[in-house]
Amino acid sequence: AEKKDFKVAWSIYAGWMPWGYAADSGLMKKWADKYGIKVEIVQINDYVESINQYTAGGFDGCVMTNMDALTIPAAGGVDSTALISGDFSNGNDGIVLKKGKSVADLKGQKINLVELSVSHYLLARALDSVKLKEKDVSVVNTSDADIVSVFTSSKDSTAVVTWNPQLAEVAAVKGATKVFDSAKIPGEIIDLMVVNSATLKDNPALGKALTGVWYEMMAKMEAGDTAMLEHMAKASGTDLAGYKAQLATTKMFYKPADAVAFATSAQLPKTMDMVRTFSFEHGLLGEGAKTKDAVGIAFPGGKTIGDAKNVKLRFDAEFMKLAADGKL
Amino acid sequence: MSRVSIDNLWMEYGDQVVLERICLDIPSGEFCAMVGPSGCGKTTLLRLLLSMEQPTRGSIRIDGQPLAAEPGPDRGVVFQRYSAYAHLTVQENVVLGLEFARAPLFGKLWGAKKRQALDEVRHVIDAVGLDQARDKYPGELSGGMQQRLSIAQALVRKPRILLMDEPFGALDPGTKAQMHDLVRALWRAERMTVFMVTHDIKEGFGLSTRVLAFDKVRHDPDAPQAYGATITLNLPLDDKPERAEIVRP
Amino acid sequence: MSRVSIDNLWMEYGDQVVLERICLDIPSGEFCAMVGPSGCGKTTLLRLLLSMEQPTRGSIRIDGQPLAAEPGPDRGVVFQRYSAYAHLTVQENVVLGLEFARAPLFGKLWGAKKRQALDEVRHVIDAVGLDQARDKYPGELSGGMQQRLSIAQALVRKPRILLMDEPFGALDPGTKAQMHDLVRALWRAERMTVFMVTHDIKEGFGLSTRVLAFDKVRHDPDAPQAYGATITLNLPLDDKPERAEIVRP
Amino acid sequence: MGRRIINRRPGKGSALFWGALPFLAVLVLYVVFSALRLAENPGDKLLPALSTIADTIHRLAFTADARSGNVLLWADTASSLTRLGLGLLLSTALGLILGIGTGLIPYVRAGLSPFIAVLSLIPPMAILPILFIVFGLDELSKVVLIVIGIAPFLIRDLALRVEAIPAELVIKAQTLGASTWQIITRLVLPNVWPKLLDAVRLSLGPAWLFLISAEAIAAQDGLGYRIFLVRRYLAMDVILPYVAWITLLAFCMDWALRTMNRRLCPWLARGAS
Amino acid sequence: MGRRIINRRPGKGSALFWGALPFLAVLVLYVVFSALRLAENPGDKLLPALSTIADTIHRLAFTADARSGNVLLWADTASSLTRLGLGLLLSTALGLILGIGTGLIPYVRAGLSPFIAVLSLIPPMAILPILFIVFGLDELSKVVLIVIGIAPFLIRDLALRVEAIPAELVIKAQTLGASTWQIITRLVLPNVWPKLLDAVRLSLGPAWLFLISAEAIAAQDGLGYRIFLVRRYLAMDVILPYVAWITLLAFCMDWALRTMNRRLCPWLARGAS
Ligand SMILES: Nc1ncnc2c1ncn2[C@@H]1O[C@H](COP(=O)(O)OP(=O)(O)OP(=O)(O)O)[C@@H](O)[C@H]1O
Ligand SMILES: Nc1ncnc2c1ncn2[C@@H]1O[C@H](COP(=O)(O)OP(=O)(O)OP(=O)(O)O)[C@@H](O)[C@H]1O
Ligand SMILES: [Mg+2]
Ligand SMILES: [Mg+2]
Repeated sequence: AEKKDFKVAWSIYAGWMPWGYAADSGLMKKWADKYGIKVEIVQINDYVESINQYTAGGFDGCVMTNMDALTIPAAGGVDSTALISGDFSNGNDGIVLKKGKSVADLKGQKINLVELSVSHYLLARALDSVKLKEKDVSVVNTSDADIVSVFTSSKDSTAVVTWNPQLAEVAAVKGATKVFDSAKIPGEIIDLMVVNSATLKDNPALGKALTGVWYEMMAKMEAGDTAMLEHMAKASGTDLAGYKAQLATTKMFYKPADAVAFATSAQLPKTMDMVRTFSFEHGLLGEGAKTKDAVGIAFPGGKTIGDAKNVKLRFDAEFMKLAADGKL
Repeated sequence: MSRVSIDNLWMEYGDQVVLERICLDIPSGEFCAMVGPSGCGKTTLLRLLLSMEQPTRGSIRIDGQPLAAEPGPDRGVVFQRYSAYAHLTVQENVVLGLEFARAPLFGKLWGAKKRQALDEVRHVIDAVGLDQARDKYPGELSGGMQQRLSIAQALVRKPRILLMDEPFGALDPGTKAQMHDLVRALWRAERMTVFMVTHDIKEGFGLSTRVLAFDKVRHDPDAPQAYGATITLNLPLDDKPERAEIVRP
Repeated sequence: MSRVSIDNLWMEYGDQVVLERICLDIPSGEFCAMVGPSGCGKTTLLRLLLSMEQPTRGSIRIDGQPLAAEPGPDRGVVFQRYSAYAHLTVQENVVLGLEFARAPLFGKLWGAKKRQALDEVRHVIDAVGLDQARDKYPGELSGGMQQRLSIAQALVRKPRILLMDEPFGALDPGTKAQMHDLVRALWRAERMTVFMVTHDIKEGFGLSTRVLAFDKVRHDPDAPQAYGATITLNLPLDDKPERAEIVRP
Repeated sequence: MGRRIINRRPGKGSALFWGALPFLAVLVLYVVFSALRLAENPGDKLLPALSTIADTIHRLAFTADARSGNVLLWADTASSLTRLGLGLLLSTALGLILGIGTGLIPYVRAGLSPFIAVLSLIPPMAILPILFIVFGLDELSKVVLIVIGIAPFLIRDLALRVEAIPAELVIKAQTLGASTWQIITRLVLPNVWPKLLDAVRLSLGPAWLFLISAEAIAAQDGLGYRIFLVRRYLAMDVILPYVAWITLLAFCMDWALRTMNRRLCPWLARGAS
Repeated sequence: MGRRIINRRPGKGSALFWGALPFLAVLVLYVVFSALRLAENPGDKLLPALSTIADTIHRLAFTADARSGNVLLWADTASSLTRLGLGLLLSTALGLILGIGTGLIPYVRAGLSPFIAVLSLIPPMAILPILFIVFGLDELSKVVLIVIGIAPFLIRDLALRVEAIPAELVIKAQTLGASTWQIITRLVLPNVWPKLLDAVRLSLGPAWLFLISAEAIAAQDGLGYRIFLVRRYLAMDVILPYVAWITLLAFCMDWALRTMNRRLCPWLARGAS
C-alpha cells in the first residue's frame, strides 16, 4: 500500500518555531490535503531525543543542525536529505565569559557547554581563531536546560558556550562578556528540515507539502504577521520582544531563492568539510569510521565529498527551487 | 476414620536432637493428652503432625496413608501462642472456616449466606463466652479471650484430627471448665482424634482417653544436645467409658 | 519501701467500662495474687500500675507519691505474652538489665566487665533451667522456655515492685515448682512488692500473702458494657509467717 | 521528675507549632536571600521577590492564555494528573499482583525475583531511546515511564512484606481449608494492603519525578512541560510556584492515602496489637 | 495429591533455571530485533549487534582513550562509585538518625515529620538552580543530589519501621532501666537495622538514577556523563554496555547488602519467630 501518513518531529528553537505554528494554525493540513497525504507534526522537547527517534525510524522527518544531521542519522546509516535550509545561526550561538574580555582569555578556563554539539564546534572554531588548542581549555559537559542556572548561580562556572534563548540569559549576567558568536562564522551552523531520503524518493508529495507550507509561513513572517509571531513567542516560552530578539541573530531565508542560492553555493561543501573534520576528530562518526571520508555527503549539482559509495547525507535544492519558481 | 501411626520418628534441629525413637499407634477417635517438661518437644511433634516441618527420620501415617505434605482442613490446630487474624473481628475470625468452604472463589460470603453462616457459628461464639466481644478485633481482647477465639476458630471446621497446644493455659478455672465441656462434646459428636498438649495433669487425665508422657531417657552430661526426648509413658485410660467406642486398631 | 495505694480507680475503653471503683492499699513487701475470670481486667490493672496507660478516673500512689508517669526500673514486668528481644540470645537478654545500669552510654558492656556481668546472671539462667539454651535466640526456644526467659530478664534488675501476668502458665508442674522457689526466694531477700496474675488458685494461695479477686458485681443485661469489674475479695493471708515481716500501713 | 523524651508528647497546638516551624524557617531564609540578591541586582531572576511570584501565580492561575484560551495552570494540572493517576494505578496493580506472587509463591519467586531485582536497578533514563521506540512518544510512553520507575520498587517492597507474614497465620488458614487464592484474598491482601498504601505514599515523590522527566522530553502540556519550557529563561517566578503546586498536590495525595489507610484498616487504630 | 502452589518449592537447579529464563528471553528478543533492524539498515545504531557491543566493550574497558589517555570505563566507574558511595553513606546516616528520631521521639516527629514528608515530594530536578547556589557545581552538588533524592525516602521508611516496634518491647526496656539513648542503641537500632539495609537496597535504583542525572548536569567523567555524552550520537553500542555495567554494579551492591543483612542479623535465619 502506498504510504499516506507521515510524521515529522520538531523541537523548540527560534528558527523552528514556524513548524509549531504550521501544526496549530491548520496550514500544514491545508498543504498536506493539497497533495493528498497526512502529515503529523510532533513537538518533542528534547532536541537530541527527537533526532534519535528520527534515526531509529520513529519519524519520517526532523529538524536538526547540519552537524547533527551528519553525526547522528547519516553516521547511523540512515540516508537523509536536507530538504529545507531554513536559516543559519548568525549570532544565535555564542561564548560568554565572566572573567576575561576576549577569546584568548579562554585559555586554562573550565567551560560549560553541551559537549559534541554545535556549541563544541563553535568553541573549536573560536579557539582556532586565536591559535589555541582544545587541550588549552577544559570542557565540562552541561545539559542545555541547566546551562543558565549553572552560569547564573554558581561561582564555579566562569565560561559557557550556548545558544539562544539561553545565550541571551547568560549574556545578561552582570559582568559577563560575549567574546565570540556565530556571526563570526556565518553560514556554518545551519538549521535544516531533514527527511529520510528513501521516503522522500518514494513520496515526493511529502517534500512538496513540507516545502510549500514552510514558504507560506516564511512569507507571513517576513510580512511581520503579529498573530503568528505572538503565537511562536508564546510557544517558545517568552514574549514578542524576546522572540524578536532571538530572530535578530538568526539569518532566516524568508525567500526560497535565497535558500536555493545558499544550498548551491560553493561555500557549503567547504563548511561541511570543516564540520566533518571536527566530527571525525571527536569520534562522532562512530568507531567504524577510519577516516573522515567514511560518510559521504552530496550537494546539489552532483558534487560529493567523502565516500561517494556511502552517501548518507544529501543537501537538496530541488524542492526549494520548486517553491522559488512558484510551482508548488 | 483417622488412625495415626508414627514409626521410629526422629527430629533434629542442627546438631540438637529434639525427638528420638517416637513410635505410636493411636486408634481413630482417641483423645490423647501430651505431657512433659517444658522444651522437651511436644510442640515439635504437633508441628510434624501438621506437616509444618518434615521429620529428620521416620514417618507418620494416617489410616495407613503417608501424611499429606501440607496442612489441610482434615487437621485443625490451636497454636500455643494464640494467633487469630488481627484484621478480622471475633465473629469474622470464627466464620472464616465456613467461608473458605462455601465461597471457593474469594473465601468471602455476602448477604443472606453470610447471615446464615454467622447464625451457624453463633453458638460456638456463645459457648466460648465471646458473645459480648463479637465485634471486637483481636487487639482489643484479653489474653484468655484470644485463646478462646483460637479454639472457636479451629472447632468450626470440625477437623478429623484436632491438634491443640496448651489450649486452656490462659483461662481461669470457671472458663476452663466450660471449654472442657465444649471440646468434649464436639469430640464425642464428631469422633475426632485429638492431640492436646497440657501442663495440667489433672486436666490431662480428666479429659483424655490416653496419656502420652515425653521425656529424655538418655543423658550425656558433656553433650546435652546429643539425645532427645521420647515417649516414656503411653497409657490408655481403659476405665473411661468412651474408650469402648473407639475403633480398635 | 513501696506501698501501693489505689484510690477509686476507673478504667474505660471507649464506652466499655473495664474496671470500676478499685480501692486498694497494699503494704510494702506484700505478695498479691490476682485472680478473676478471663477478660475481667487483671492485665489492665497491671498496665495501669506500669504507667503504660492512664486511668480514666482515680489515682495510684506509691509510698504516698503519685505514680511516675512512665515505666522505670522500680517496676519490673513479666508480660502475659512472653516478649523477649528476638535479636538477643538468651544470656544477652538476661544480662541486658545489668548492661543498662552499668553502661550508661551505649547500654553495652565489653570485655572483662561483660564477662563479670555474665557471671552474675549465670545463676539466674541456671535457676530458670535455660543453661543449655544460653546461646539460643528466642525464636529457637519453646513456649515455656520463652516464658522462663522473660522471668529471668525481669528478676535481674531486682525491681521494688514486680508485676507478673500469668508468669507460670506455660510450664509443666516440675518446672513451675522450681520457678516458685526462685521467685519466692528473691521476694524474701529483696522485700519486693509483687503483683501476680494467676489462674491457678492453688498457686495463688500457696505463693502469696494476699489474694485479690476481680469480678463484675453489677450487670445490666441490655448494656453488658456499662459496668466493669471491681475487687470482690481482698484477703490478707494472715496465717502466712512472712506477713509478720511486712511493714504495716 | 524529668520524663524520658520518648514519653513526652506535644499537645495538639504545640505539635502544630513545631510542625510549622521548619516551613517558616525556610520561608524566612528565602525572603532574606531574595532581598539580598535583589538589592544587588534588581533584575535577578534566581530568587524573585514574593510579590513577583504572586503576580505570576495570578497570571498563570486566573487569566486565560492568549494562545490556547486555556488557563495554563489548570490545563497543565489536568494533563499531569491524568498521566500520574494512570501511572500510579498501573504500578499499584502490578505491585499488588507481582508483589504477592513473588512473595507468596515459591515458583514465581524463583522465576521473577532476580529479574525484577535487576529491572529495578536499570536506570530508565539511560535507555529512554529504546523505551520511546517501543512505547511511542505519546501519552502511553509517559505512563510507562512512571510505571517502569516505581513498579519494581512497589513489587519488591510488597514481596518483602508478604514474606514477613508470620508462617503460623498462613498454616492456620490452610487448616481452615483455604486454597491459595483464598489465602490471597482473605489473609494476604488485608495484611499487606496498609503496607501497599504506605509504599505508594513513599513512591509519590519518584512518580512525580518520572512524570516531570517524561514531560520534559515529549509533551505539549503538563506541569513538567511548563517547567522545562521556562527553565531556559531561568523564570524562577514560574518554576517556584509550579514546584510548590506540585508539592501541594503530592502532599494532598499523601494525605488522602493516609486517611484511606485509616478508614480501610480500622483494626490498626483499635487495640494495641 | 496436588499440593497448593504456595507449598511447592523448586529445587536448587530448577530455581536457577526459572530465574535465568526471563533474562534469556530478553536476550533472545534483543538478538532477534537487532538482527531484523540490521538487515534493513546495516548502520543502525539503536540495537547494535552483540559483536559490535563486544568490540566497543573491548575498546572502552581495555584500551586507553586517545583523547584523555585513560581507560574510559574504569575511570568513569571510579568517579561514579565515589560519588554514589558518598551519597549512599550520607543518606543512610541521615536516614538512620532522622528516621529513628522522628519514629521514636514525639517532639521530633511533630517538628520534622511534615517537613520531611513535603521535602520528599519536591522534585529535586526542578529546583536545581537553587541547589547550585547553595552547593556549588563540583562533586558536592552531585553527592547532595543523591542525598536529596533518596534520604527522605529512607527517613520516612525507617520512621514507619520504628513506629511498628511493639510497644511492649519499648516498655520492657524502660522497666529494665534503659534511657532513651540506650533504648536506641540496644533495642531500636538492632531492630531496624535489617530494615534499613532493605530500604537501602530498594533505593539503590533511585540512587543510580540521581547520580546519572547529576552527572548529566555538569561533569567531566562518570558513567552517567559518558551515557549522556554519547547519547548525542545515539551510540547505543556504548550506552547498552554502560547500562549493563551499572546494573551489574548495582546488583553486586544489592547482593552485598543482602549478605551483610544475613551476617549481621543471625537471629533472622535461626528460629521461626
Ligand atoms: N527453630 C528451632 N531451631 C532450633 N531449635 C529449636 C527450634 N524450635 C524448637 N527448638 C528446640 O526444640 C526443643 C523443643 O521445643 P518445643 O517447642 O517442641 O518444646 P515444647 O515441648 O513444646 O515445650 P513447651 O512446653 O515449653 O512449649 C527446644 O529445646 C527448642 O529449643
Ligand atoms: N485496647 C483495648 N481496646 C478496647 N478494649 C480493650 C482493650 N484492651 C483490653 N480491652 C478489654 O478490656 C477487658 C479486660 O482486658 P484484660 O486484658 O485486662 O483482661 P484480663 O483480666 O487480663 O483477662 P485474661 O485473664 O483473659 O488475660 C476485656 O474485655 C478486653 O476486651
Ligand atoms: Mg510448646
Ligand atoms: Mg490478661
